[in-house]
Amino acid sequence: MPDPQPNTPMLEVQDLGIRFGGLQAVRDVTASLPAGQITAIIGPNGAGKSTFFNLISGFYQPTSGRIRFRGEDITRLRTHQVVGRGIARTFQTTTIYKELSVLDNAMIGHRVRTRAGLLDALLRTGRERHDEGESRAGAMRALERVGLAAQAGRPAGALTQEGQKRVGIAMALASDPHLLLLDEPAAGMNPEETVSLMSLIRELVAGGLTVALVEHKMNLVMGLADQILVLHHGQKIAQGTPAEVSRDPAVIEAYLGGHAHGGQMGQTADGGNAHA
Amino acid sequence: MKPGLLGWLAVFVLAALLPLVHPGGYVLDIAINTMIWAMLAYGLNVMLGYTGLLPLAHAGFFGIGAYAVGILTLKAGWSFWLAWPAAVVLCALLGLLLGLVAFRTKGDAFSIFTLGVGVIIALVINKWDALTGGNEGLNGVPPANGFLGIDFSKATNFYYVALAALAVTVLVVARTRGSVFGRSLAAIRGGEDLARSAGIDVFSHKLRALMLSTAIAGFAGGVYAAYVGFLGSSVAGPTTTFTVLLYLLVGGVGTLAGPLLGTALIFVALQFMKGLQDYQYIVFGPLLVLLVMFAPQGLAGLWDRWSLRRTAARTERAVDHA
Amino acid sequence: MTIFLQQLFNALALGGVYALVALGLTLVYGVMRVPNFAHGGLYMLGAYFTFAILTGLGVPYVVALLLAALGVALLAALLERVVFYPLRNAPHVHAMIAAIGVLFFLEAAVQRIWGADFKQIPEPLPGILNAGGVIITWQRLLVIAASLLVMLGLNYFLKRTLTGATIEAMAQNREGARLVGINVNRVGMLTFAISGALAAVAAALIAPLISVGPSMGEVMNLKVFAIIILGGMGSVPGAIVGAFLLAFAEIFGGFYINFDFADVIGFAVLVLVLAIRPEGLFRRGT
Amino acid sequence: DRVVNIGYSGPLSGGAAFYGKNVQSGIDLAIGEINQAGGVNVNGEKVTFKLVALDDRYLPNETATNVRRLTSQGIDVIFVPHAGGILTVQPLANRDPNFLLVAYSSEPKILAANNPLTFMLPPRYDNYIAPFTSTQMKAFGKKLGLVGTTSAYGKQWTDAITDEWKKQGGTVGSNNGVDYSTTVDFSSAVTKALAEKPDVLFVGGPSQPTAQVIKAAREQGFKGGFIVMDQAKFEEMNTIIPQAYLDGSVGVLPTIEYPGSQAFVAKYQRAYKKIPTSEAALNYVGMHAVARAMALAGTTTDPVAIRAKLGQAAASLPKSVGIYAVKGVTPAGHLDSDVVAASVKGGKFTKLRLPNMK
Amino acid sequence: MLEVRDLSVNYGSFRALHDVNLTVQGGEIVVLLGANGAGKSTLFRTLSGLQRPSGGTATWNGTPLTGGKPEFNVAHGVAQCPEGRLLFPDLSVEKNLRLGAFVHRRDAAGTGRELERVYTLFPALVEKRHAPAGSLSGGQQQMVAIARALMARPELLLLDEPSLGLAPLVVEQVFEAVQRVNEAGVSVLLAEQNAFAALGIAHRGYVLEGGRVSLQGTQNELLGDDRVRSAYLGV
Ligand SMILES: Nc1ncnc2c1ncn2[C@@H]1O[C@H](COP(=O)(O)OP(=O)(O)OP(=O)(O)O)[C@@H](O)[C@H]1O
Ligand SMILES: Nc1ncnc2c1ncn2[C@@H]1O[C@H](COP(=O)(O)OP(=O)(O)OP(=O)(O)O)[C@@H](O)[C@H]1O
Ligand SMILES: CC(C)C[C@H](N)C(=O)O
Ligand SMILES: [Mg+2]
Ligand SMILES: [Mg+2]
Repeated sequence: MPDPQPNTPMLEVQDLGIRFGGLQAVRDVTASLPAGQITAIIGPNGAGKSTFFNLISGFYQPTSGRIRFRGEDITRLRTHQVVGRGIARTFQTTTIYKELSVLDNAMIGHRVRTRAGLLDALLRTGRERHDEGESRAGAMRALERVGLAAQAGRPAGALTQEGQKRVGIAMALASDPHLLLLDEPAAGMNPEETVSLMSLIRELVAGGLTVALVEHKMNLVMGLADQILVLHHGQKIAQGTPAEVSRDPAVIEAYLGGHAHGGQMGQTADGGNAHA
Repeated sequence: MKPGLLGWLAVFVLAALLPLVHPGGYVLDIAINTMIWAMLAYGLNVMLGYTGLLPLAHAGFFGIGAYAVGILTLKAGWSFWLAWPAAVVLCALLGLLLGLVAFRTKGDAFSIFTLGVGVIIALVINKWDALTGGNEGLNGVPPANGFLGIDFSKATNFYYVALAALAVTVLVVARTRGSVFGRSLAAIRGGEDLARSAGIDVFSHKLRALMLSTAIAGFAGGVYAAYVGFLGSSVAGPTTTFTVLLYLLVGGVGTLAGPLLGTALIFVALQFMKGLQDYQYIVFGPLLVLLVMFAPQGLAGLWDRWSLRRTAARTERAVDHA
Repeated sequence: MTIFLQQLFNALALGGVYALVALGLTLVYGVMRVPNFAHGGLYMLGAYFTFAILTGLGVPYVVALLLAALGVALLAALLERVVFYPLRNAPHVHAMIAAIGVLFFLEAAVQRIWGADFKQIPEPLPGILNAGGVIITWQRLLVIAASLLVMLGLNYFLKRTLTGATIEAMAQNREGARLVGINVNRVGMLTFAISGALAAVAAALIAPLISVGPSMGEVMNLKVFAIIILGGMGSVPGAIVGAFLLAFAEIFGGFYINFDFADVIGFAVLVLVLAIRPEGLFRRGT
Repeated sequence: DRVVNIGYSGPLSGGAAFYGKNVQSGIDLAIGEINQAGGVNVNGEKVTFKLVALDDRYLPNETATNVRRLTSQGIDVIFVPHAGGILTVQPLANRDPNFLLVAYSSEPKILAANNPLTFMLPPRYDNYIAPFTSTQMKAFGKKLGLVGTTSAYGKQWTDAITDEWKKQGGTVGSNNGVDYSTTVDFSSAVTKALAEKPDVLFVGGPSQPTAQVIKAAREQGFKGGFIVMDQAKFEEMNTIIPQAYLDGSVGVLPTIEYPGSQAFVAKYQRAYKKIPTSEAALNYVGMHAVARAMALAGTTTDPVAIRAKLGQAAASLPKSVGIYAVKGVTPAGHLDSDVVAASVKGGKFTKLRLPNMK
Repeated sequence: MLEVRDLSVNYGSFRALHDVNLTVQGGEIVVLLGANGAGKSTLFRTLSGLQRPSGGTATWNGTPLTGGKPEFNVAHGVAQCPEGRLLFPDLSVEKNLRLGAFVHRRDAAGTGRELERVYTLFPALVEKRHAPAGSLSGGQQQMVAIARALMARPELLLLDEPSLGLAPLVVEQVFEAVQRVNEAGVSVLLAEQNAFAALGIAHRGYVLEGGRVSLQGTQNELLGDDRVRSAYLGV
């Protein structure tokens, strides 16, 4: 499934923009996400990062520009079609089905790969039985990837915050995506948990997935990203490697601030190097 | 599901024996009525219980199903066995039409929007004199045609038609619930945005669920028409919807046994309360309030919670030993 | 032309009554998220209270109206305490079913106390005003004037007073409201009381023009629910606009097509508006 | 001594409850009277009665359920006061178990069903049509406006009066009928009807809303006459609106105006503190007739035998009980009584003769 | 002084806090560290009166806070910026802020002054003052929540993870703002995952684990503690 050849763009956006009434939340953003890499999107609160993700995943319809995914124009597709093409996402605040089991959550994520409908259900067709088996298998694969296979039967709400984030990721993975969008995956996690999340993301990418993530935790961003995209007032103000971006005066001015965050962010400037 | 299956078999076998004990009369009438309204409650449950949306036009579809059967058999001379499926298809198609518009609204607005549609359906039935007999109603709807020498105008025999219809309804609903499709409905109930982002075509799933649900309503309506033999527009009005909603809530929303349990309990209880004369609703009203306060999950929910607690206790013990 | 004006006045009076009843419903919905199907019952009770006070105490009409409003307000507050407060964390359907239970109870109790037959309240201002062929009864003018007055007062209360703001705040986040120091129990009761008083005032105003019966609330219920959906659930201006829209649709639709279809036309307008603007005319909120 | 249960299924809650209660009060009063007098003598046994009343909210399917319940309790006489319910349960009446269906409705279809166990109390509404039309056309003019209720019954009335009015050479305006039970304000429908400048207005539904319609018409300056459908009762309307508004109306004669009604009216007012209308009075008569027929037939449990004696029983009712100068029961099962109509002038009721019933 | 004595809180049969003891002296910033689910929010909700304890006491300057009446606690100087923000999403930012000053409803002038102050503290909110709070970005909403708590002019400010989801620059601003508020005499109890930044401005701190206080000390003691360093500072 995942594309093997790196550096060809997985996703390209061109002059992408959206207005909410009088507010231009995203404005003329042109960027591309190279296949097999991790792209981080950072920017001040309200910069339009979540909105950017919402545009890509078909939640919002852009008021300008176009989106190409693996060479295909997906600008006008609806969310489930976008997911079907291979883009999965998680939300800024953890959203999963808390009353359902972990396995059910993942199986729901796999729905887009199955075709059994109401008639299949009523008539118990071969397709229904086949799809049911497929869902289970696909969901278990996803759970194994995030290390939750052992918890499959538990209600998702009974897991820790961090566990629930993993469920969210598993749900996304179950749709067999090529591109995974993570909106603030480490929010509310302590440093220990953050580190384990980082290694999970790295494993996923090693397995061939392309990842884009929004995050305010600079240690994670700097430690993971191959490329960083900086949004401000809906516009792209910088793009480059972590090292380049963290030196960019416009980025420091708009987002990173002078110095005081050193402790919080951990090592700011030394790029791809993660924690010891 | 397996012990459940046994339970259902037991219920239906026992039900099949009822006419042997009470051949005709009041008890059978209550039983047939209970089955008809329970079917409507199952239809509603497909939406409220499994999809998480509360449509309030179901009595309207029940009415459409009933009138379709009534008009086709009485005026067009169709056989009941032809008119009935036609009514079901009609209700499914009209459900599709409703969904195309109604799913633009969300939450409570969806409910009240469909309530408006329900009122319109009842009003149209009421005003369309030429077709429906209007306010006068449709009198003399023939009973189901007999075949193989079985006379379905006899309540004892028609009882089995109703019972079979109920069995089909329960089977259909159970299959839907436990399917790939049904799990997607559960996802929609849990949160539409999340379901959408998980790749579920929310709109089309909701549409199909609504069609199934209105089809079941029409299915129940057809039985009603053949059984009662008289159709008045008020049966299609919101009061009927709310009454059935009540059955569903009392029985337990989203459960498989709930619609039948709730309908049986409330329908019978209301029959008893008729003896209270002027006080029947003075008692019934507060009873409803107490019910939603103290058994918010309904009867089937109470059962679920109880058995859940037992299994939970069991697993906890198991964990302790690990 | 005179007929048109005549119908205009009829529509204004009807719209005024609809608005008062709908306002209470939308407030309660906005604050408590309760689709209060007992609201029609409160309206009906307002009419009976007015009737009972007028015949029992022999006080002037205005006094009876105010007393009835007070009585229903107290009862509505009690209702909030006893029925809806315990259900505040339950799903909406539960509150809805409970409300229907309350409606059943109120209707049956009223029928038990006052009987099933219709009651009549004499017009406080009998007679008509003939303005160039347009005939308006004084009672209708009173209805129009009083309902406008009440609406203005309510708007002032919600938008310009802090107590009003607390009602809106609670409508949006109960716990948040508690954290800034708002006594949400008091606000909840207050909201119900206001909604009850509005319904009672509407009933007292219209009662002399219609017949008072135990089930008069059922018809009103359906209409006011249509109205608040039309206006956007929980929206105050929406309820007012929706009320007049429905009244005008019914009366002019009935006039130009057929009065027997007035209800169909009213609900058709509802369905049409929602099909075009699913969130109602006014989105909830300020 | 034996107590025999009499069944009743009617609207006891909801919008039509007042109607169901009125009907019930008539039956109740008769039963009370009979029991107080020591019951009736059936085959040498003292029999008293008890009314078993079940609410059907005016819904025919509920009527059917109630009837099955009542018959399964061994009840053999059942009163039902609405056409839908009556037509629905008529086929049940002569099945197993059979029962005597006492029908309070003026719908001609009930008789047309030719059901041998139906006993219909009120006069057919079509008796009123011709005399109402000729009276009002003569008094006021040839143009009729329509603002009747749109219940099943009201629509039939509207159609019948339209036909008759045209037949007698008048013109009929557009139909502005509204549903009296759901309309909040009648004045707009009245405005529209009056715009056509009718001489006579057809109105009617339950008494109270009918009074509101008449009031709206008078207030808007209508000077012509009213044809009032039989469902509305003058004696109830003039408690709401000035008697002067009713001047120039034709409708059914108030029960109080019948010579034989004094005893009944006095007793009724004592018991219920309200004016009795024909709803109470006719069912009162009907219950008395049934009791007497049981005595004559010598059985309380054989509906066929009781039905056979109804004519004789009705004809032998004393004047104070028969109220409407009851002559008997037609072979079709219709109470043959002398119900009359009236026109109102100067607050006085003038009787109108009705043509003989078919 | 905030004095928490043997405080226990149950959710049904689950005990979220076990005999917690802690104090905040007048004018102090005290940080509360703890993993997800340690009970920080539970403690805060209890101190605001949203949650009734099953045992123990909590007092602010001698006034008991455990009466289950949040309005009483706010009126007595204890305000909270809660987890999840709990804003009034359809009301304008400014109305949200004004409602924050509900307990000072008789003092319109004071509320006006306070409004100016929070706008200077969070300039980003000025241009959004008439926008519905719910339409703001996550971070902007967090600012509204903090500002709303400040509008109550508290003596003790409870901040439950105020930096959650905020951009680094804003986190910096928030911590600066907290320091400034504190310098004006307000005591602060601050729950944070962002331990480094929090300890940077705190005088003292507590570590909550599984509903119990497992560690306490001054800023430097905690910064130097190995367990804190590995679990909360990621070093
Ligand atoms: N549905 C919407 N309607 C109106 N305005 C919106 C909507 N969604 C977002 N906005 C506005 O768009 C801007 C960008 O919001 P967005 O959520 O994308 O920010 P963000 O970069 O994700 O910020 P944060 O880091 O705080 O999450 C904000 O000003 C927000 O108020
Ligand atoms: N309303 C509730 N009902 C039952 N359990 C609850 C409830 N609220 C919290 N808990 C449980 O109490 C424990 C403490 O929760 P609390 O929210 O106080 O933790 P926290 O330290 O604030 O965590 P976080 O860092 O995730 O905000 C957790 O195990 C949580 O699951
Ligand atoms: C009280 C609220 C329901 C009022 C609403 N926010 C409005 O004024 O539109
Ligand atoms: Mg965001
Ligand atoms: Mg917390």
